[in-house]
Amino acid sequence: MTPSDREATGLLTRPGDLVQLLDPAGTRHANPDFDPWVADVDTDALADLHRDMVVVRRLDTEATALQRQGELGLWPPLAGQEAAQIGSARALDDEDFVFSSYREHAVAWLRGVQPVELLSVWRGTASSGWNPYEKRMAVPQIIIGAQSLHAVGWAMGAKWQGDEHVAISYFGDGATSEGDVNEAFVFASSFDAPVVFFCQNNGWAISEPVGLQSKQPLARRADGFGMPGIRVDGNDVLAVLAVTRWALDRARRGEGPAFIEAVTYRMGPHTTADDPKRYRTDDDLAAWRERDPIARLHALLAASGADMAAVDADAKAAADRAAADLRAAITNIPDPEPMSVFDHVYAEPNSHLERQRTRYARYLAMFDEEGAR
Amino acid sequence: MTPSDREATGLLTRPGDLVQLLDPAGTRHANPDFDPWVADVDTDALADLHRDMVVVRRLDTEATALQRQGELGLWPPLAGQEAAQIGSARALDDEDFVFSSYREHAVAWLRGVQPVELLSVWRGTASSGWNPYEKRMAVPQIIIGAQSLHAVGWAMGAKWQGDEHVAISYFGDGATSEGDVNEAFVFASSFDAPVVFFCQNNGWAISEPVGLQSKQPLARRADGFGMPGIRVDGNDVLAVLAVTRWALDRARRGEGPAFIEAVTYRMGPHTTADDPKRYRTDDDLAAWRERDPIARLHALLAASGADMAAVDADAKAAADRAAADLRAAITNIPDPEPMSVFDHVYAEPNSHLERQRTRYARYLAMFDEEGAR
Amino acid sequence: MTALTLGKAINEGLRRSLADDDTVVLMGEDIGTLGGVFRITDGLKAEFGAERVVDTPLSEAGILGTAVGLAYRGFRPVVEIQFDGFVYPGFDQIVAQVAKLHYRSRGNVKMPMVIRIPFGGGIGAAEHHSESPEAYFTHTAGLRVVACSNPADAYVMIRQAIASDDPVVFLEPKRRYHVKGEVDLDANLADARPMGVATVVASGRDVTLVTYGALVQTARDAATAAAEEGVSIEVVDLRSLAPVDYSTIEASVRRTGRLVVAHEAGEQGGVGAEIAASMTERCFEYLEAAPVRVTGHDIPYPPAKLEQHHLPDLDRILDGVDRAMGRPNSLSDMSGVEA
Amino acid sequence: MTALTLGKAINEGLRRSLADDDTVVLMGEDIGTLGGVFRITDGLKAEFGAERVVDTPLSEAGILGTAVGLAYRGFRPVVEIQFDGFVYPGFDQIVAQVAKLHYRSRGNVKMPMVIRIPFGGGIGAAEHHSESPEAYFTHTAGLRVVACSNPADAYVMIRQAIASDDPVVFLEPKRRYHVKGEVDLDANLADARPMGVATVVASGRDVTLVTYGALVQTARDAATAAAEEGVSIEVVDLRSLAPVDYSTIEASVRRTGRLVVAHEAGEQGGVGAEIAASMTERCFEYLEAAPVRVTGHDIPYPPAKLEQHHLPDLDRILDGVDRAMGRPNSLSDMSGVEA
Ligand SMILES: Cc1ncc(C[n+]2csc(CCOP(=O)(O)OP(=O)(O)O)c2C)c(N)n1
Ligand SMILES: Cc1ncc(C[n+]2csc(CCOP(=O)(O)OP(=O)(O)O)c2C)c(N)n1
Ligand SMILES: [Mg+2]
Ligand SMILES: [Mg+2]
Repeated sequence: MTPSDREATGLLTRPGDLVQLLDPAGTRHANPDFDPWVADVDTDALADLHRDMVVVRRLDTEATALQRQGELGLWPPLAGQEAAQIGSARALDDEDFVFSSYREHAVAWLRGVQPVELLSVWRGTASSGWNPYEKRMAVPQIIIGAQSLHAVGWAMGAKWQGDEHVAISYFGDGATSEGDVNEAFVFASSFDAPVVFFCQNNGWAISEPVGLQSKQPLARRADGFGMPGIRVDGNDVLAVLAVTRWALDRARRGEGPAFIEAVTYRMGPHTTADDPKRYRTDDDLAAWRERDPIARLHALLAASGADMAAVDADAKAAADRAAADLRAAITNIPDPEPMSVFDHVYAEPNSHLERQRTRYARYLAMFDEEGAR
Repeated sequence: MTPSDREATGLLTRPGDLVQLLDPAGTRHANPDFDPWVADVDTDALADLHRDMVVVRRLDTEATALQRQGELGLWPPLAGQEAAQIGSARALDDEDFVFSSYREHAVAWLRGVQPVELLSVWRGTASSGWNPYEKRMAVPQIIIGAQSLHAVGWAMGAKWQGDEHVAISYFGDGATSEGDVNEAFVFASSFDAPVVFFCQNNGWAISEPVGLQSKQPLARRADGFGMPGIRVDGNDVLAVLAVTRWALDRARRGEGPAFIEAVTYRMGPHTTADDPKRYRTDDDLAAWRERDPIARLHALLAASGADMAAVDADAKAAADRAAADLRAAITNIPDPEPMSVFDHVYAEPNSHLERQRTRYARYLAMFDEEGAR
Repeated sequence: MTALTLGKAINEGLRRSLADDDTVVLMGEDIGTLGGVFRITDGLKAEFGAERVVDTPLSEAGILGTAVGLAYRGFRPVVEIQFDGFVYPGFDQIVAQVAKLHYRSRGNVKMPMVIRIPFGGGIGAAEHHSESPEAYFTHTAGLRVVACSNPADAYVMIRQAIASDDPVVFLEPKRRYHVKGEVDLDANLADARPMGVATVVASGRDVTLVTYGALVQTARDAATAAAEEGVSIEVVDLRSLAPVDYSTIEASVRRTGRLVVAHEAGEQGGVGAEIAASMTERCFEYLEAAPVRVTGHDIPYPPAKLEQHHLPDLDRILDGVDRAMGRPNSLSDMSGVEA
Repeated sequence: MTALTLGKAINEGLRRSLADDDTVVLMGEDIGTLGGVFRITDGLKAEFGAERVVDTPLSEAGILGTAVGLAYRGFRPVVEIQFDGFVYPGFDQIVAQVAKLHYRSRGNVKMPMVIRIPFGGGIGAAEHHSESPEAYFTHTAGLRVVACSNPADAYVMIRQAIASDDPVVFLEPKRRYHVKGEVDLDANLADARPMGVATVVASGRDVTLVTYGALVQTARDAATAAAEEGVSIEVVDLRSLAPVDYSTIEASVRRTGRLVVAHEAGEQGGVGAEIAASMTERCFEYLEAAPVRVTGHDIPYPPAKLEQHHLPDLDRILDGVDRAMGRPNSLSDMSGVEA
């Protein structure tokens, strides 16, 4: 590690340390380490971040509603994690590459993923929604933690090929218990890979509180793997933007990986199939409602004399558009062709699969002939 | 974590910290933290430790020779790691349970494993050498790191059953990169399991230097998992004994797991099949010859006015006996019965295996009838 | 007799085992407070405590590896893998440790572990939630593999699996969790049919149809449908996938001379291949036609809207029966087709 | 033509691929400075550098998972698993990621990865060093699985595997690493036999004997021995285990009417089950006897001194041939035996 990292390691993983630029009341606090990283964020930029968060929250609400209406098979809500996802995704360069889990809808949105692309998987019509190379975002990962290794491998290749782009891996608090994630730390550190580990600690792994996974702030895990770990208020979009920019920048400069623990909260169920009442009380939620990521930015904007009528109107208009697009999208998702079940298993011809495909085509044809049994 | 742990965590993982009571020259250095843990170790006890190390080094040399003579299929020498293994194993209670890798011959020796039991696996006559419940030592593990989880599970059970015994898991520096080992840390910490992780950092994972696995002292890995990590001079049997006693004691008192990194060196090849010349030079070895674990204890004994003639004679006699037993053992290891290949696959009757067994018995019988083809 | 869903029957079987034997401990993700994502362990943590019904950190290798350590000291761990597709991170602990330790320890160390896996598709789930990994386990010496298909069997088999001194992979047909059936909660294990024995659930003369798990019901429906067409199908619920109860199948095939094996898992190297090969070895001269396999395609599990084109259903099973009967079917004149 | 050992032939194939294509990168434990425990990558790090021939940390999931990330950006990673028994910690990355990503990404993301595994026994090694895990991979849709048996094939097939846009599990018969054979180093991939095509390595009239890897040589020896007894064996080197080249086997079986499949892996759910079942489906009416499997027992790999009682050898293969020929053999009147 470079001395600067060592410093970083010492500084940034001091337990209890939580980077916060904007407190729940919306008051801006100076932070010599990280203010420079958001010096360019003026009122307009703040309004954009506000709009982004309002839009993705609305998208999330709409998608949840679509699931309730039976239009989607399942939906994992991001409610409460808007700042963590918008702040970190806004910090990325277009060419950086995202390896996410299943809950990063806001990240996908900022990567330009379209409503149809966002919903098809959850509707069950496609195994993935978009071309990873177009959006610079990999197929979202359901196997907990597996994508962290993919991000590291991508980053190792970036370093070997001398490309200055960075990989960012999103995963949850629960994922930190999986071997893959820890092995990803080992490889990233060993190869000084330009990768940022962005852990959204939303307090829960389905019904399991983060305390079951670790008795230590998760950010503290990083130091032992030779990289800086930093804890940030995950509901403070400005702080998230700052620390992610810091981590991306040092990775870009060849200083290797960093780990970010964004402390946030999953306000909704794990997925629409989950019933949080079985494992947490409304009081748990109340405390976090006080720390709403959108409200505090709204307060800051108001305090900084922005034209709030315009800010709100703009956000609402954008959210309405997005919501309308989403609802429209659902009706535009055709069911897949039966025989497409065989597509893309292999990139090259495969005699065994061809035979099964032929046989199944004949099977379906029999029905046309004789009419369904 | 209890405050004492937090202290420990702060204190014991300070980078660079290396617990050493006995320096390479054999000079005893005071250590307020750990002297109390070896206060009972008088000259006789030191002589015993010396004898143990001389004996296991001799056993190792003999076994290596037996392999060269074709009596063993393979042998993974422990040369250089005598202090790490003897010091830690001497710290154990009889009822504590050991989960080791393939190189802990000295630990096995102290657990009462007999020569035949020690050699049969390496001769290829049996899949394991001893009854784990008799020796309180599990079947040695070849799958790197897998045993660390077994130790944690055993310790979880010990806690649930209110038994005061502790599990100790031995593994190497390379093993710290495996997911299993990191998951073992997670479970141990989460369940406050009475387990001690004893990592022998012998500098190498076959041909790979420890630097490829971690840029950080391995002990520093522990803190992020909520347990104390301690670095000890692995060639200082006294320091190893002290820190292991300390770790076992706190585990026994319900304070949970601890991680010990014993910094030592593999003086021999990875196994008798390995050729270290391909990846390291004799100079690498030279530095470590200076830090020989036996020589420094010998020097301390001499300095502390022990009757060295007696000490040496005693050690030599014990080593000669052990070596003789080992050589005698080889001739007492019968080749296994052909049909025993089917024994113990299942604990209960299994129709499929019974059929295969019957068929193979008939197959062998055919030869008796017709005489070998 | 009590009417219970299959899920509830397993829950009762687990409750009974926890009550009868202190060494039984349940481990898994979300099985405690939540009662499991399928609620199979509902209420058990409240009744037996957090050290008998253990919510673990999120790590399959961790769960299985610590379970091995617990078995080392005499526990009978019952591990829940949340969904079939999540067992692979723990594969090494299963194949290299759980399955082999009794052999490696020369009989000294028993591994009386049960690995519960809700398996199979048909619930419109996301990827990795509908897999049928059984063949990976039936090919692994040292394991026993069973699959239940109805509440009565589920209640008895889970207890038999827990009582077994060998490690058992216990496959639960998740899409049948809510199907009800009569269960005798006082069923006495001693009198119960051993889990290694298959059951003829419908007798017939013309074809022997072997399957397990969720498809057993589909096979019965197929038998009913075929009866109307004058074809008499004998349906065998395999129950034990390793070892397979060949005597029962053999007795049936010697009468019918025709065999169809159905499962959701892919064809290539699936359980059906083993049964077809073994039955051909055992009663070649009794076979009137080649054994037929009706299986999922050899593809990754498809998106939900396509699963009905992947999973064997009543019609595909009947197509297989037609083939076994030498009647026109989807494989007719495939001989022409390459490969 | 040059006389090379099988191990050296693979080494030359890797060298050639590294030279021809910048996106080829080798990864594994001890493959760089040491050249691999079997020296298969000997000299390659020195020649191509540490970023083309990469010594990785000790973690199989780590190696395979980072290889997936490299493939994501266009690399063709060639991963070495040090021994067959050490692939299981990486099983999830293989089954859930490597095998499925092309499908999951709807063809957008290719996984042109090669997973090299020295496999099989016969070298008197310690536990976990002699396994035959191929059936786990042939049952996994999305993977191709091949096994080489001689230097000439090894040199060509490793290059074909690397050139393939699909992930290939490349099985190397470790006990034959030192066997020499003639290799044409200028062999041009375009003209070479595709890795998916099987080879008839000895033609015969009476029985078709199918095998792969190390046992191909044993099978040839068996053919020679049988010839002396007047039995003419046709030996097929399978080469590709998934997909299987059934046309070649079928053509042979239609002539011989008898099939024997041999492998070191256990019988239950092994590759032999699939081939026996498929060939019965494809040419039932041509079969004069049930296909016979000659395999390792369904046991964990035994200690070295017992491996000769586990592995199929010439005599056990001939016993299988006797069975296929309807001559007295170890399975005669097993029908009486339970199960
Ligand atoms: C390997 C694996 N094991 C189990 C699961 C089931 N599962 C899905 S989400 C989840 C909890 C994940 O928690 P966390 O990592 O904190 O992410 P979050 O859902 O909170 O965003 C679990 C256990 C899975 N998808 N993959
Ligand atoms: C899962 C697994 N992968 C690879 C191997 C091959 N292997 C045997 S020993 C070894 C190096 C282990 O190094 P370390 O953990 O430092 O222990 P040491 O040999 O130095 O005592 C490797 C890679 C293995 N046994 N298990
Ligand atoms: Mg979470
Ligand atoms: Mg080492």
